[in-house]
Amino acid sequence: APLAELSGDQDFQLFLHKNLEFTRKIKGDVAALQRVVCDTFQLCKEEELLLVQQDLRITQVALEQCHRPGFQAEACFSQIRDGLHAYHSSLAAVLELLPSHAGLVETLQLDAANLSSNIQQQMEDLGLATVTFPAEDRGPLPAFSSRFQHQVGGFLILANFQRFLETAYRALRHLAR
Amino acid sequence: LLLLLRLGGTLGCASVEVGSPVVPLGSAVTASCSVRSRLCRGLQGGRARISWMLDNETVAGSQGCGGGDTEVSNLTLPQFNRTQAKLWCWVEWNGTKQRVGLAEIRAGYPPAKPSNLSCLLNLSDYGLTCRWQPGADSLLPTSVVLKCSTSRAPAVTGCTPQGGRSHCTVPRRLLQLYGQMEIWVAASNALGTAESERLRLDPMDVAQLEPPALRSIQSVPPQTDCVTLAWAVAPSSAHMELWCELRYRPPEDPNWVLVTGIVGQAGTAQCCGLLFGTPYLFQMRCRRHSARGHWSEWSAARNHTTHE
Amino acid sequence: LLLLLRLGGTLGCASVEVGSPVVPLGSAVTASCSVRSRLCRGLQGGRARISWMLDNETVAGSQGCGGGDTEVSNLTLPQFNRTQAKLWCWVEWNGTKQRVGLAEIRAGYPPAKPSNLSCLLNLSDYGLTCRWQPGADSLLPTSVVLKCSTSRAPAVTGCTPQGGRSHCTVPRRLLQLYGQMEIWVAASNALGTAESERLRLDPMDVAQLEPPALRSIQSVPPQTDCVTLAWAVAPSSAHMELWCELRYRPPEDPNWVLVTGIVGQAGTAQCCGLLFGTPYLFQMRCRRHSARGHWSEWSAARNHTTHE
Repeated sequence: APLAELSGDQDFQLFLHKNLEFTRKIKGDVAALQRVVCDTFQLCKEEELLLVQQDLRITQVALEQCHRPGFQAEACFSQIRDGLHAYHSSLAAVLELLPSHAGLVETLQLDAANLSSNIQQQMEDLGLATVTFPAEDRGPLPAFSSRFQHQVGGFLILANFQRFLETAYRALRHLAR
Repeated sequence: LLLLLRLGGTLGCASVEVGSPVVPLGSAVTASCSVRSRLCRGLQGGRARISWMLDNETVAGSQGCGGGDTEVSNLTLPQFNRTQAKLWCWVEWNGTKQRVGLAEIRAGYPPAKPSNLSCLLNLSDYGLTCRWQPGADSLLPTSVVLKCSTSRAPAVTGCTPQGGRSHCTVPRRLLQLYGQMEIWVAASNALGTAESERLRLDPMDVAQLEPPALRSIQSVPPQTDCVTLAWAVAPSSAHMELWCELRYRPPEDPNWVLVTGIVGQAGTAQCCGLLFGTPYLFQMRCRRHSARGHWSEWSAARNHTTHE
Repeated sequence: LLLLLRLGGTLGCASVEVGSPVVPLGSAVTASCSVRSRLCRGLQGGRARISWMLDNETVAGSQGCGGGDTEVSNLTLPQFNRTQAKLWCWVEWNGTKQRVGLAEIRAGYPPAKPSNLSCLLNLSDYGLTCRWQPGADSLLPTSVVLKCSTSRAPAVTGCTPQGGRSHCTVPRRLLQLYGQMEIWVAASNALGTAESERLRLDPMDVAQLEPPALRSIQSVPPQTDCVTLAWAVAPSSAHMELWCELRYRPPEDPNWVLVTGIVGQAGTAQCCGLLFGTPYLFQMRCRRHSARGHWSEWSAARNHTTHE
C-alpha cells in the first residue's frame, strides 16, 4: 500500500515519531559543528561566500519529491535515504577540516548512516520498492586547491546538510499524526 | 638433573596421554605414560619403573608392556575433584627419580546461562552499558562476550567484559539508534557454551536521561498561593519530546505533592495551594514522551520560601 | 548529488599569496590578492573592487591591473605584531562583499636553545628521565624531542615531551647500560632549529638509588656507649658495590653526627660515643662505589633510646 495510506498504521507512526526525534538530534549536532566552523575559521555567513561557492560547485542534494505540491512519500523516502548516504561520505571532508572535533563529526556520520538504514528498513518492512546501497560508498576524498577552499567547502557541506535535514524533517512530520 | 626431553615433535623418551585435559568436576580421569627405553639414553635394556604424582601426591598406576621396548603405565583417577592439577610421570634412572612426562588437567562445569540481562544508554557518549547475572562459576577459563545484531547487520561482538566483570559497554559505532537490535550474552569454555535470553530493544528506549534543571522559583503574583518554576531539560535530551513530573514538600513533611503530565522542553510550571510563609523543597524529573525508557533521576532539589 | 569539487590544483576565481606564512614577530608582511574576473561567474567585464581585512580590521591595499582580466591588490603590513592572524581578501559583487581568499599568518621567533639538561635513571623501570630549561617561548608551534645516540647506533628520538612539558623519559630499550651515550634536546619550528649542549653519560652513572633500610638498632653490649645497626640495601641495587653513610642525632639537636665510608651490601655498622639514656634518630644513604652518580635519599629515620 502506498505510504500515505499507512499513515494510520501504529508501527509506521512509531517509526515516524522516533525518526523525527532522531532528525532533531542530527540537526542539533550539525548546528553545533556550524558554530565550530564559525568560531574557528570566521566563516559564519553564507551570503559572503556566494562567489567562491561557484568555484567549488558544491551541489545540494535535491529533495524535490518531498516538497508540496506533488509530495510523493515513497520517492521522498528514497531521496532522503540516498541523500543521507551522500552526506555520510561528504562529511569526510569536514572530518579532515576539524580533527579536534572528530568525535562529533564521526557521531554525525554514524547518525546519518543509522537514519538512512532506519528508513531503508521501514521501506522494506512496508514492502516498498527499495534500491540497496553498497555499504561503503567512499568516493575519492575531494582535493581542495587551498586551505581556504577546504574551509569554505566544509562550511557549505554543513549548510546544505542543515537545509536537507529541515526538508526531510518537514516531510516526516507531514506524515506523522 | 636435566629432564631428558627431546626437542621438536618426534616422540621423546616418554609421553603422557590423557583422555581429556578438561573434565567435568568429580568425573573420572584416565591417563597413560609410555616410556620408550630405546629413546631414553641410559635406560636401554632395563625395564623402566614408572610412577605417578598428582601435584605432590603419589598415585598408583598399573604398568605393563606396551610392545617393543615401550613400557606403559595406565592410571585412572575415579573422581577428579580438583579444579586444576599437574599429573607427573616419573621414571627411576641411575638410582634417581626422573620427571619424564606431564599432563595438566582442569575440571569444572559448562558455563551457566547468563540471566537478568539489562542495558542502559548513556546520553553523553551514547555507549550502551549492559549488565547481567553470570550464574554459577564454571571454575574453568570461560570467555564471555556480549553479542549484538541489527536487522541489517549480522551478529558481532558488541563488547567484552574486562577482569571477569559482568558488564560492558557497546560503543556507539555498533549501535543502530532508533532501530531494532538484538543483544545477548554468550559464554563458552572447554566443556560447553551458554547464551542468555535475547533482548530486543531500540537503544534509545533504554536511554538514561539526565535530570532537568530547576532554574528559578518565584511567587505569582505576590498575593496568591502559587509559585512559578522556570526549568530546562538537559542539553543531551534537547531534541526529545519529554514528559516531566514535579514534586514538592516542606522539608519536615515526609510526603511529596506530585504534579504530573508536564510536557515540553523548557518553560515554566505553576503550583498552587501552597501554604504562606513556608519553606518548600522542589524537584523535577523527566522521561521520553513515548513512555518508553526510564525516568531520569530527580533534579537537584531547589528550595523556596513562600511569601507571608 | 555528491560534493562535486574542482579536482586538481587549477586556480579558482581568486587567490591570496603571501611572502611567507610564518614571519619573525614585528617584521613586514607582503601579500597579494589576484582576482581572475573571467573565472568568477557574475564578475565578467566589470572591474573587481578588492579590499582586505586583517581578522576583523579593514586594511588598505593598492589595486592595479595584473594583465588580461586579472585584478591584483598588493598589501604591505610594515610591522606584523600579532602571533596569529587571518588576512582576508574581499571582492564587491552584486552589491555584496564576498570573501574570496584567505592567508593565515603566524609570527614568532626561532626556538631558543634548551639548557640545563640533566637526567636520572629510575632503577625500578630503568627509564631515563631527562629535564631541561626550554628557554624563551617562540610563540610558534615548536616540536621538541630528546635525541640520544650511542657509540654503536645513530641518533634516534629517545622521547617526546607531552603537552609542552620540559621533561620526558627514554625507555629502557633505547638505553645502552654501562656504555657511553650522548643525549641532547632538539627544538624546531618554521623559523629555525636549536639544540641543547650534548650530555655524555652512562645511564648507570645517573642512577637514582633507592635508600637502604635500617633493620634494627641494639646496644652493644649493655654497658658500652655503642650501638650496632643492621641495615640492607634496596633490592634494585643489590648487585652494586655501594658506598654508604650513616647519620644520627638526638631529636632536639640540630646537628647530625656523620659516619662515612660504610662499604658493602648489607650488614651491620657500629656507632660509639653515644650519651646514655638518650633517644637518637638514625638515617642512612648510599651511592655507587665509583663515586659517580647521585646519593640515594636518606632512609626512613629510625629511633633508638640508648640504655641508662
